[in-house]
Amino acid sequence: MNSNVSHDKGQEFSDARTQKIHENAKVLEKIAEASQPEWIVEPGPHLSDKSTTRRLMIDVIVALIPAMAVAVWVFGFNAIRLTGLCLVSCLATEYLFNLIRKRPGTLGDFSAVVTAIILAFSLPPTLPNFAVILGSVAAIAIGKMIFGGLGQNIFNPAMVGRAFLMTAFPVLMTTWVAPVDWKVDSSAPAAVAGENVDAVSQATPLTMLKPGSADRKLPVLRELIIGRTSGSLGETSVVALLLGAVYLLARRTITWHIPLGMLGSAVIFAGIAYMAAPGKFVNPMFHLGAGAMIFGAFYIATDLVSSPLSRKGQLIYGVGCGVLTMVIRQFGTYPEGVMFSILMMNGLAPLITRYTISKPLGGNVRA
Amino acid sequence: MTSDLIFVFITAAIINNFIFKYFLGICPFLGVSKRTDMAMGMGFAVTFVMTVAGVLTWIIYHMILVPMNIQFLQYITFILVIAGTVQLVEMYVRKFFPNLYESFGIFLPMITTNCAILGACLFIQKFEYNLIQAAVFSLGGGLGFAMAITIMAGIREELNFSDVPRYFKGPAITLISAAILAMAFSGFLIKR
Amino acid sequence: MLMNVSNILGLSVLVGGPVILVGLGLLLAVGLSIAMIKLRVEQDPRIEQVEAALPGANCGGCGYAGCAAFAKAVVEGKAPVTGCTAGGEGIGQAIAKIMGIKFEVQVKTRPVIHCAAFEHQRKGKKPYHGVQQCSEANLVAGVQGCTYGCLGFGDCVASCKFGALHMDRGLPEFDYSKCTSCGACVKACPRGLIEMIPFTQEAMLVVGCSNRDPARVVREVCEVGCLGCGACAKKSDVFNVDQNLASIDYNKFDTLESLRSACEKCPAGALVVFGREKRIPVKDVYAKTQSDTQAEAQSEPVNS
Amino acid sequence: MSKSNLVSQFTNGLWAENPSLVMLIGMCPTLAITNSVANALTMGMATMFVLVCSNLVISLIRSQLQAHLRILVYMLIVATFVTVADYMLQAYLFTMSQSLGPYVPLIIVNCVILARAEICAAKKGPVTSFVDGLGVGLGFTFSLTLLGVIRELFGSRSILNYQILPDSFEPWVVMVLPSGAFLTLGLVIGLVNYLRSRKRVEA
Amino acid sequence: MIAEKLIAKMTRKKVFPRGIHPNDSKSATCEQPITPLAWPAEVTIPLQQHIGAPASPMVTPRQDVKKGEQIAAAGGFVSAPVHSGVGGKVGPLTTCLVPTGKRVPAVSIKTQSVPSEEQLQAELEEYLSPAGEVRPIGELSPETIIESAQNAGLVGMGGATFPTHVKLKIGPNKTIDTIVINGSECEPFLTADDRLMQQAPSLVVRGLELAMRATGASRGVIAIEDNKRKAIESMRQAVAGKSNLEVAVCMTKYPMGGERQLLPAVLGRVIPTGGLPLDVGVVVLNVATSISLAHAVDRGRPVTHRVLTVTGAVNRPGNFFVPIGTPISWVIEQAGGLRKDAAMVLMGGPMMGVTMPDLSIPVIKGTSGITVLSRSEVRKMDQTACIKCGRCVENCPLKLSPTRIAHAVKMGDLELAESFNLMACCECGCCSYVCPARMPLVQYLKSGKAAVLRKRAAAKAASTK
Repeated sequence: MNSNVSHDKGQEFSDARTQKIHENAKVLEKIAEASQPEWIVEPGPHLSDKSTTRRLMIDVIVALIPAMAVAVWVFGFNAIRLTGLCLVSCLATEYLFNLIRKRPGTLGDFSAVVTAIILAFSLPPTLPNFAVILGSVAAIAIGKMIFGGLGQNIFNPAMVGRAFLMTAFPVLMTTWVAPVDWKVDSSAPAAVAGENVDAVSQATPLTMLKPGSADRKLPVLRELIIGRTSGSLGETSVVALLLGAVYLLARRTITWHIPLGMLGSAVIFAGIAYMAAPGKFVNPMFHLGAGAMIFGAFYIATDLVSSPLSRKGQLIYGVGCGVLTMVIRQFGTYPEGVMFSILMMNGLAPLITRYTISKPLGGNVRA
Repeated sequence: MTSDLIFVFITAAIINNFIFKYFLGICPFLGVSKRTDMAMGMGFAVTFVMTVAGVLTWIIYHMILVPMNIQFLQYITFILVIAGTVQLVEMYVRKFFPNLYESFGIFLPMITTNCAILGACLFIQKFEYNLIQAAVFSLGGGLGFAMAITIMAGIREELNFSDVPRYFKGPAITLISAAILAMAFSGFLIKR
Repeated sequence: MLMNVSNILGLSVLVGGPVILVGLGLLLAVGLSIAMIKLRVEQDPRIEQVEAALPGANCGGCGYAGCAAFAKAVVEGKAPVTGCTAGGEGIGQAIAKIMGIKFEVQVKTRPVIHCAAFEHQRKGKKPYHGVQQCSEANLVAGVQGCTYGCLGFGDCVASCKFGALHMDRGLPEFDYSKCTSCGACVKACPRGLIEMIPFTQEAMLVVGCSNRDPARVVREVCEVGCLGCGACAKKSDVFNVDQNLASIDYNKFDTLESLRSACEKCPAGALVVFGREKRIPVKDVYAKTQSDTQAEAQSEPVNS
Repeated sequence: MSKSNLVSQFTNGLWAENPSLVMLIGMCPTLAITNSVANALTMGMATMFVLVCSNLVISLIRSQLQAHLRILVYMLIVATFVTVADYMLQAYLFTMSQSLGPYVPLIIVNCVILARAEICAAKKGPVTSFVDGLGVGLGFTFSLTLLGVIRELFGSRSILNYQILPDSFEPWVVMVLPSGAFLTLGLVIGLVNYLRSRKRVEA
Repeated sequence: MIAEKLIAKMTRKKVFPRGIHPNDSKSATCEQPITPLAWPAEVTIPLQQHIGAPASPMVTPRQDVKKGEQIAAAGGFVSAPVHSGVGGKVGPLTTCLVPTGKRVPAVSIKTQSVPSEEQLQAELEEYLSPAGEVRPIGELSPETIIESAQNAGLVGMGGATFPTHVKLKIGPNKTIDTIVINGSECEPFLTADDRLMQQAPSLVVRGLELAMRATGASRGVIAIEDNKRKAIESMRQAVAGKSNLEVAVCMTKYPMGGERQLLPAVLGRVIPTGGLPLDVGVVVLNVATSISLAHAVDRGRPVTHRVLTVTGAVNRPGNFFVPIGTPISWVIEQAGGLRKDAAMVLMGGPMMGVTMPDLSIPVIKGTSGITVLSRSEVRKMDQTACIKCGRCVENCPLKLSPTRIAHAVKMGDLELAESFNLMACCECGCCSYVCPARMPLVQYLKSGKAAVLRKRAAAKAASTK
């Protein structure tokens, strides 16, 4: 009988907003003791399912663990440095913002942690510390808190942070390194220390596609799937990301609409281009595996807050992300377009929501 | 030729979006972006006037000013043409299409001082477009403006539900959203 | 855009420039003037004048969608010239002048609340889980015992745009120096406890109860609720008792002092006085005036 | 018109009714040419010149204005002075005029000028209008320069092309780009709102 | 959702799109046969147990009333008379709280000559068995049936409490072709209808036939959720051989019992927003209402008792046959008393039930159950900001966007809320159930609806003035 009632026993009440509940909990204690019970009154429904905001966020964090492991394997200490820095600065920014606005703390909902990890995973591994911190501050301050905090931002905070860095430091943000070769210099302190002293610079698979790229030695699909290529921290390994994605889908934290829309439209777009001019354009499967396509489709575009409300809208939104990404990749000057397309569609999401809101069963209320 | 026109159109509408690249028409962008339907009305009014003005000024510039060698009068003539056209169109619409006026005409007086229109006319002469290109350019620019202002209106309607800090309510948060949108638009750099 | 210097000296410039400019200017001026006459849309100029006279707060207290809509309604005769409650008499007079109507001085109406039970005087409160707003709590049975009285979550305070309301021990307190009588609080109260009454006096007597239950039930849920005993009505015809609840006929209301004997009969304490610094139970008012007169009586000999 | 009135008319435009930070008009140049302090200053000066001259002229002819033709007349007067300003810039500050590009002619449609013409010049005497133009123009120049300082400092480490920040400071390219303009202005307006509300509380 | 549709197609079960699947928690009471409840020392019978005008009392204090005697007359056409289920002495006229949160006038009766256990059992058996000699359906005119229902004080006993005679009286321009008996009982915990269908199937059928006769409908459908196997079985036997009657098996899904979900699922007819089942030619009756209709017509028996489930944190959960007006505290006492961890008492089920501030509140005609939730089951209020996850939109059985409406109501923008079809909401609670941010969405929607109605009433008053 208890199974269908939401109640996290181990849950700690940390923030002030739940103080009221604290009091209510105390009242409940009293009720048990008192002979004349004080019956709780509340509006219905009196049951709820188990999902909470915090659980949704923790699900995303759990889903990103495999990608984190691969990131450490591929990029070494840099992976830990970037993630740690992002975490600390994102959480600090959110904390300070709440302090200034005299609002109860919101670190407990874990949304800042998710933002930090996604931001870290979308940065080039050798990005200097000051830029990482600046990006985190921009992500939380401009991307989220200035709009009012969790649930009220229009744009994905992590992508705002990355876009800020991309436009502020275009050179740093497009400096890529080859994966760490553990066999050769795992003992060498430089590799462990991580700074780009010994790191070998290497173009990402997508950069190689652009005209004027020095080495057009495209990696084979297997390399893309495992993820030992250069690129942003967490986006390289398709298999690790898919593992987490399956977890998210199974937990119903995300639905299939956005990823399917985005990946499907990207494949169709790339496929048409490939069939039209196979010499000029590459195999669509390559586009699927390279760059942030998988990462974006399952972890960034599916951000609940900045995507449309209705399922139909989400499908449209996903298709928009996919098409815009491929437009930038194939016609634009930038090699990668996932971030730009997602930000663009974030901007369009309110309009999509507005025009895809379903009519009630039985039609609109007659005036 | 066609691809060239398409390129002119896309450049005007997206890559060099009047708002996010040239900052033209920011005043209505901030002022009339509170509701989606109003923003659409404004967007289409601007598109209409911009196309008409673009073509008219091209004709005046190339048919009158250049042959008579009095290009230094272009600012004055352009603005006179725009102001006159707008006022005539407004009166006409108000008299004969009162319903249309309610939804779209009320924006017309504001368009006279919309720098996007004059800006478009100046850019047309600066880029030395021919008449067809001029028409396509001004149409694209107008639609780009309409798109930007409608997106912003959608965002602002959504922001009504948000707990934005008091001092950032209204124009400030709109500008910050515009900054992020400008970052997104900057990704659409397309080399010819 | 660059000018060739030699062009400036050219004949076409000297002649053509002014000609074109004057020609274009003339053409447009004539065109616009014709258009002005031909395409004129008649609009009553008074609308603009009325709108200019209004405060422009767009508070909606008049019941119209903003000041412009109200101005239009006034000119069309759909709204009274005194309709702008936020602006007060001055604006009413100004509008009346524009409209050419003789302005009648109206008694200022102000909001009062028909509940006088502070939080500790209400019985049967239950632990309530839910949105902490009156409008929400009103739909849940048993948030407090009294089903008529103030819930104390302050929806009225939130609705006031002028900061004239604040909560004091679970009841709203009105600051009439800030109040513009816009009536927003009247609409905000889900239980309809707030009413606008004419303030013919500086301080007005108000029945601080809305409970229409029998006395037994009222005693169960409230310490100060009106029992509907009718003691006041027996003493003065200003009071009426209907369905277990007393009410005051403000047309007959004269002064506080004249109702003294009636008020002193009230066994409940539901009669309160509004218009002083804060709400005061009527008995305290009389007690105070009594002690004042006593004090005066005592102090007088010393002074003289 | 008393002296104190003139002073208040002047200071009004500087802060209380600052066109771009408070009234939020004349935004195009505020965003477009504030990527460097020099540009911002030049633009502010040019606008002030046009504003003062047009205010003066409109004020002088205000009794002759026809309601339905007045916008046209304003435009005509403003466009004349803008043409003058444009050619002056081309003659004396050619590179600057190149970098400002079409934004100089766009002064014609700067709402600040039309707003002042409608609010002040068409109703008040030439002296008041002149002082008003001066105040508003200075206020406009001030806000432009403020943005210019912020953007140039972070965007290219310098102010008026004089390097301020050390070489170790990586310039934030975003600040000289359009998105930086929007961002800076948004944050500055938020800050101004905050300062104004504090002032109001104190007053 | 697609998978669900497929399964429904394959198993020929009826289903509606969207909605939720809470744990039904019915195992505690679904095997408990209905037992009669002893009379309490005093009953308080509210005079407004229905939608419409309150009834006016017909008794005076200290008067003696007999069991089944009428104590209040209907206050209008949309109203219902009230009868006493016990015999005793009328106490002073008083008021009492009803679940809507309002106080209404009531008659309290001190019970006298309390029947023995055997007498109670006999009464229950009579209630569950068909009348010995009944007039054939054909001999009864629709008017007689409607009049009997009206005289018996029959109201919708599923909880809506709409007077049944009003429902059965079809206007001249309307035609009814189908009567649906709503036996889906989608609320978790409740099993009263389930038991009634198992123990008195022939009465349910008799009520259905009477309703068909009264409205001129040619088809009768009994809709039952597939978690009530025995009820389906017994109803199938009861309708066997009657070609115009059928049993429709629905998938277990909340809120299957809502008219707006039941009719699309069972008949494929969508009720227009703001309309009634009447608009699509259907009248929906609850199982208990159907039985009461049969009693009203065949025995002239008024509505004085009802069957309800007492479950949750009580010591002996079960289904009871209770005189109307019995205080909840007495009912709970008879169900073995409260468990120690009881924290919340609900009239009705946990989804749409109403919390009881005190236990002196009486059982009314629309009370289908009393659910006591324990401390661990009480919903936690750890509310966060809406993260726009869209679950409420995905699960709303009426295809509304609850979060939008709730935000609009929160902002006080009723016009915006109305443009999102606020008034179409049926308050089923699916949105609040699934919300991960724990937003009290239903409450916002309810208060928004109340505010709109207030506004409309004010506007109407102003226009008539």
